[in-house]
Amino acid sequence: MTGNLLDPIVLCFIVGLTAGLLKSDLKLPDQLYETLSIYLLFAIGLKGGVELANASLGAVILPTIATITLGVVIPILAYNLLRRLGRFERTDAAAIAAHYGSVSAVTYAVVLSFLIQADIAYEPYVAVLLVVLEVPAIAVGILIARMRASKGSMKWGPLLHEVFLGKSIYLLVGGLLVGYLSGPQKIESVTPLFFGLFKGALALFLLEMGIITSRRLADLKKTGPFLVGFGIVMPIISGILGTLLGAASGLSLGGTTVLATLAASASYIAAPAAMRMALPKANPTLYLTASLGITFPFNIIIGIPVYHWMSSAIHGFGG
Amino acid sequence: MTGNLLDPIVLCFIVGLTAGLLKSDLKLPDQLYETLSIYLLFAIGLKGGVELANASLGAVILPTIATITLGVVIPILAYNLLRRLGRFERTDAAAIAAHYGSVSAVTYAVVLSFLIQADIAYEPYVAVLLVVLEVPAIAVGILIARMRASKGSMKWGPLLHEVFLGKSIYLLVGGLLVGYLSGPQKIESVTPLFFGLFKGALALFLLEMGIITSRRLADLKKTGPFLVGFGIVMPIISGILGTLLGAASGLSLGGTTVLATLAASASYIAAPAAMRMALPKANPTLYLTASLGITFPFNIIIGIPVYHWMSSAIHGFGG
Amino acid sequence: MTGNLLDPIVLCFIVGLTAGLLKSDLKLPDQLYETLSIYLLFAIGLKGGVELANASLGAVILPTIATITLGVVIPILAYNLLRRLGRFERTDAAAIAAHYGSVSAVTYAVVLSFLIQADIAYEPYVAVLLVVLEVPAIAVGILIARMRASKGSMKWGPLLHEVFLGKSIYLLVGGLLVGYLSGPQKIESVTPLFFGLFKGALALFLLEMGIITSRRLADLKKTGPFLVGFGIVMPIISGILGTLLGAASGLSLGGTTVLATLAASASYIAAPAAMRMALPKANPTLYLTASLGITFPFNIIIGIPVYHWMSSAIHGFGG
Amino acid sequence: MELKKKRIVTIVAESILETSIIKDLKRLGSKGYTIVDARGEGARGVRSGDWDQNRNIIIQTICSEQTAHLIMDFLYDQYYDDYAIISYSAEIEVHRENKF
Amino acid sequence: MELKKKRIVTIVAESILETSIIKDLKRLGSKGYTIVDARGEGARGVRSGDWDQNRNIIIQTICSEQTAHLIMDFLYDQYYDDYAIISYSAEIEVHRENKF
Amino acid sequence: MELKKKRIVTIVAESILETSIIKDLKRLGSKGYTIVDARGEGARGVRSGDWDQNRNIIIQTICSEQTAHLIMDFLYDQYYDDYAIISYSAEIEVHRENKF
Ligand SMILES: Nc1ncnc2c1ncn2[C@@H]1O[C@H](COP(=O)(O)O)[C@@H](O)[C@H]1O
Ligand SMILES: Nc1ncnc2c1ncn2[C@@H]1O[C@H](COP(=O)(O)O)[C@@H](O)[C@H]1O
Ligand SMILES: Nc1ncnc2c1ncn2[C@@H]1O[C@H](COP(=O)(O)O)[C@@H](O)[C@H]1O
Ligand code: NA
Ligand code: NA
Ligand code: NA
Repeated sequence: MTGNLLDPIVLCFIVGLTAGLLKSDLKLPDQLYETLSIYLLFAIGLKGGVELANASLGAVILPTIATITLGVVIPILAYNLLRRLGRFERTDAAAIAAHYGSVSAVTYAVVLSFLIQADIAYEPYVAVLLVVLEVPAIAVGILIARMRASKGSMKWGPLLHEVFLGKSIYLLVGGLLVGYLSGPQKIESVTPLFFGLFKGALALFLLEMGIITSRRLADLKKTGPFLVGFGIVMPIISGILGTLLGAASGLSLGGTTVLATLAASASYIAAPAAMRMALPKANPTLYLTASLGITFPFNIIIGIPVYHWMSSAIHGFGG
Repeated sequence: MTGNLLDPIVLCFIVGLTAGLLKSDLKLPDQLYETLSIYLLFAIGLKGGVELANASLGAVILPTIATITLGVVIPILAYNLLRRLGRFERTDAAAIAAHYGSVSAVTYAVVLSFLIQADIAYEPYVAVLLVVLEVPAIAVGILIARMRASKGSMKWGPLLHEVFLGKSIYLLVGGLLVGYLSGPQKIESVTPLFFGLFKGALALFLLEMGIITSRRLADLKKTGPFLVGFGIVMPIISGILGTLLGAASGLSLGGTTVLATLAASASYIAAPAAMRMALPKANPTLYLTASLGITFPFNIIIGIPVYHWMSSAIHGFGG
Repeated sequence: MTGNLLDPIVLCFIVGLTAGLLKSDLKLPDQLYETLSIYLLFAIGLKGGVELANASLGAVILPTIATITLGVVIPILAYNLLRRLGRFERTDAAAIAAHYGSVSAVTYAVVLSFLIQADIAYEPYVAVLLVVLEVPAIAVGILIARMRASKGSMKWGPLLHEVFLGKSIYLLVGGLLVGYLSGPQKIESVTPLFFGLFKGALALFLLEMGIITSRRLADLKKTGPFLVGFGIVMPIISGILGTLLGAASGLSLGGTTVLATLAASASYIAAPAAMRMALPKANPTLYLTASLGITFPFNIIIGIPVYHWMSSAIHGFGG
Repeated sequence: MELKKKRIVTIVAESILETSIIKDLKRLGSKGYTIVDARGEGARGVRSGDWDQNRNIIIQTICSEQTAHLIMDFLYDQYYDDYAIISYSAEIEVHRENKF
Repeated sequence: MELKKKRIVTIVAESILETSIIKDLKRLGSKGYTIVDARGEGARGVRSGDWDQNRNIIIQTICSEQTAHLIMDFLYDQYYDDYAIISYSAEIEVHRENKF
Repeated sequence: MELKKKRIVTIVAESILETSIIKDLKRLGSKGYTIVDARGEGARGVRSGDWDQNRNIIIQTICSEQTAHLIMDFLYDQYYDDYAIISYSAEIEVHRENKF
């Protein structure tokens, strides 16, 4: 916990958060934000692709199934919580649910660096799980919202295009391919930029994320207390599901921690863009505040150590 | 070939190209594009300047003469092909010819990394040839277009200013000087940024170039089939000329490959800017599509291995 | 001297300066400028924070007092020179004085790299002196200008906010905290970006600063000869004061050189922003031209070696 | 040389609408447009442009009085309920009236 | 659908004034604004936007004739003497007249 | 305080023309200008602003009716044949009429 709190990337997030809360005029150039998020997504893919070389296809199957299951179960669960307990409108509930079913690549990057710091090994193909988990929940969310929605049937074409060719997934998959095809030798010439600087770039990005998060916190009064609770309870529930399915599908302690974190993380790139297109009536303030304002910081600061603890528990129990 | 195809920088170019062709919304921030191109030009100069320390002035003379010759012969050759076979208007033909006589610094960077990968040595002063080859063709192109052009005599002042003080040449020369004057010891403090990250930055830049290239491809229908053929045949011809003059002027296998690639490469920074100013009547769609849409990808993916093969042939033959 | 002149970062500054004077169209993207200045400020703080670990609180006290003294004495001195000899209006004189009392973080970065190059040791807490020296002079400058200024009493609130939460100080202090709390081990994961690339980034930034400086030189005719003299004499005087107080407060040769340089440097981030808010009637052309157009280049190229020489003299004398 | 009267329609909208609005403009008869990145504030809160989901763009198109009216009405029906968007129309003078 | 006449006030000013001008606009009754980064030149010299101290911004606000007049006059008194700033007002047509 | 009528000329052109258009404006009597980076589409195709050769800029200058006319005509003769460029003129109201 405190160990995690004293990690430079977490500290950078807090520095950014504080800057925003204190209304400092500190502001990263918007194109730097874009550059860093492109860099991080591509580098994550690249790293995953290189590691993939040492992965046996067979080993990937079970965890992938587990991951897809999470991608379908979590949004349905989230939707029902939001509707029944939270009394949210169908569209809003569905849109929020989609965010929690999908993933945050940055949270994934933070959990990996957490594991490396603690040097805990993880399966070489976890990046695949990241990619796999990004999409299904978005589809589920939209389907839920559309069920017996009077207003004309929707066009899936542009939406699928938006999702699969959107910045987020395209860069992850592109990176995976480049990394996999180049292989460990040839990739070396580009590693100083894409691997060597990775953690520093992550720190800088989290500084900016801190500022952005602080802005979202201002919207909390609009969104009400239930969403705050949901933003903390939901990732814990998803984290538990992720831990169980991770262990069940034979993932190591590290791999289980990663899957738990992926399950617990909420998307803030792919999902918001898709929801804005497919469910324009859903109020962005709700899903953005929940995902970015509450769940993201919760996972970075508290969640990850907790999911690691859960995984240790189940693995200690298992073995 | 496949070796080259599996190099991360080439793969990045293909990923970018595909993104564009699939109409992904992936788009690098425009200021990142500018930053990378400034960085690459300056780093290329810097590296050249440091290497220059180990070069003897005498050795540079012959290759320089060979290079200037290429800078004059290639545009004249290109012009006649475009006029006689392509039936292009004088101004358009002259403008396109200027691009093919001049050079692409990025293509130069790619051939160097190709040689380093294959660890083939090259002369320490090749960066000088890059600079030398950039200008003459631009002047030749303009002269051709202006010959007995009725409409008033042109102002060379602003144009020379534009060319010699334009971003491209100024950064290359500036880098050369800084690298040369600092020397191998003092430069070390800045090498992590300018040399260590170079290939990674090149990969990122090529990702963006891929996107830009894909846009140009859309213009192919406007420009017609001849230009497509020209964009592939012309670099091969120039590559052959470069190989011959390179070997003749006593360059090593590596140096010959570099000169051949320089000859084959078409400018897309200095030349377009100069043409837009000096020959406003020339249609930019033509020269940009040829240079960026066809010749650039051809050189990156296929050309460089071919020019290397040519040079090996002639050197095998020679010795 | 020539040694310093051949340092890549100084050469980069000169290349930028020349680009501007020759009216090259070279121009770094504005967001790159912002990114680099954010990066440099944060990295400076980070480095200082890590070094701080090895500092004993007791040792910091005397030098801090010396530094605050400089922050109060220098602006008063500068103000009187500008009023009595320069015949400047009260507000203009006060605003310029505030700039010379405050500091330039980039100049600080250059002197550190100068010392490292010459491998001269310096106290681990010099970054604290940088932060400490930034603020007082700004307050002093404003107080001087406000003394018996008829027009209503000013609001200090927003101003203090502007100064302490302004980009410059917030990033330095934020970096200090992150560096100090993470400590030497945990910080390692981010050092490739924040320490490894530091000097290269500094070189790139100085290239841009050279361009900006060249623009300011154009204003010299407006500002008149006195300000030129002041921009060179004032840093020398401050440098002497810094040397004396540095040695007196028991700083080493390196530490004294740093304090002398801090004293001699003129602010161009915190002070201009604060002056524009607090003393809108002060003419920015005057303080920006003096600080950026004259003193900054003077310190980078000539000043630092001179202050180092001064410090050596006094330490030679002392011991 | 004499100048001709035309209308310019200016749209400020969240950046995610860019491609779809451009399609609309072309379909409604606009022959061109100019886009600038922007930030702002309105009924839907502050859009400070510092990350993907809160960027605005300004789209301007010069067209005939009638096309301008079509565009204004279409945007009103299509986007006003669900998105952060405003638009307004103004009178301008140009050469080459047939170009627009 | 019928369009209603409103005014748009455009302010070009040095970027350091952003927060304070926004405060002013709200106080004077504007319900929103749009901002774009800019550069330029005028009586106070070239402001090329390449570093903190010489950036400009363009702030636009759509409002009633009367508010427009208030804003123009206020800016004149408050900033014109000391800062690089200009402002102008123009007529435009909008839907949703109550929004502005 | 009373507002005075002036004209604002807006030019959208490929960015390479920046320096030369600025020279023209000054020669024709404009006392200042404001520039914003832009992208767009028109008769000469899409100019998406993602690299050097396809950036646009928007240049605006406030001036007298007569200067506005001079500028519009000059641009027409000088650039319209060869470059991606449009320009238009509109009526605005300002304080400090002598400034413009
Ligand atoms: N009164 C106004 N004047 C100028 N721009 C406005 C105004 N109201 C809204 N906007 C712009 O339009 C965007 C969407 O407005 P809204 O839907 O009211 O949030 C805002 O983010 C502003 O950029
Ligand atoms: N005549 C003008 N037309 C358009 N913009 C102007 C004009 N005069 C000044 N500006 C803009 O307003 C800013 C401040 O003007 P000034 O206070 O005259 O220096 C300049 O930097 C320009 O961006
Ligand atoms: N009808 C229009 N409305 C707004 N902007 C336009 C229009 N037509 C052209 N433009 C802008 O002017 C630039 C040059 O136009 P063109 O010469 O027609 O390609 C385009 O890239 C657009 O940015
Ligand atoms: Na999730
Ligand atoms: Na060539
Ligand atoms: Na000082």
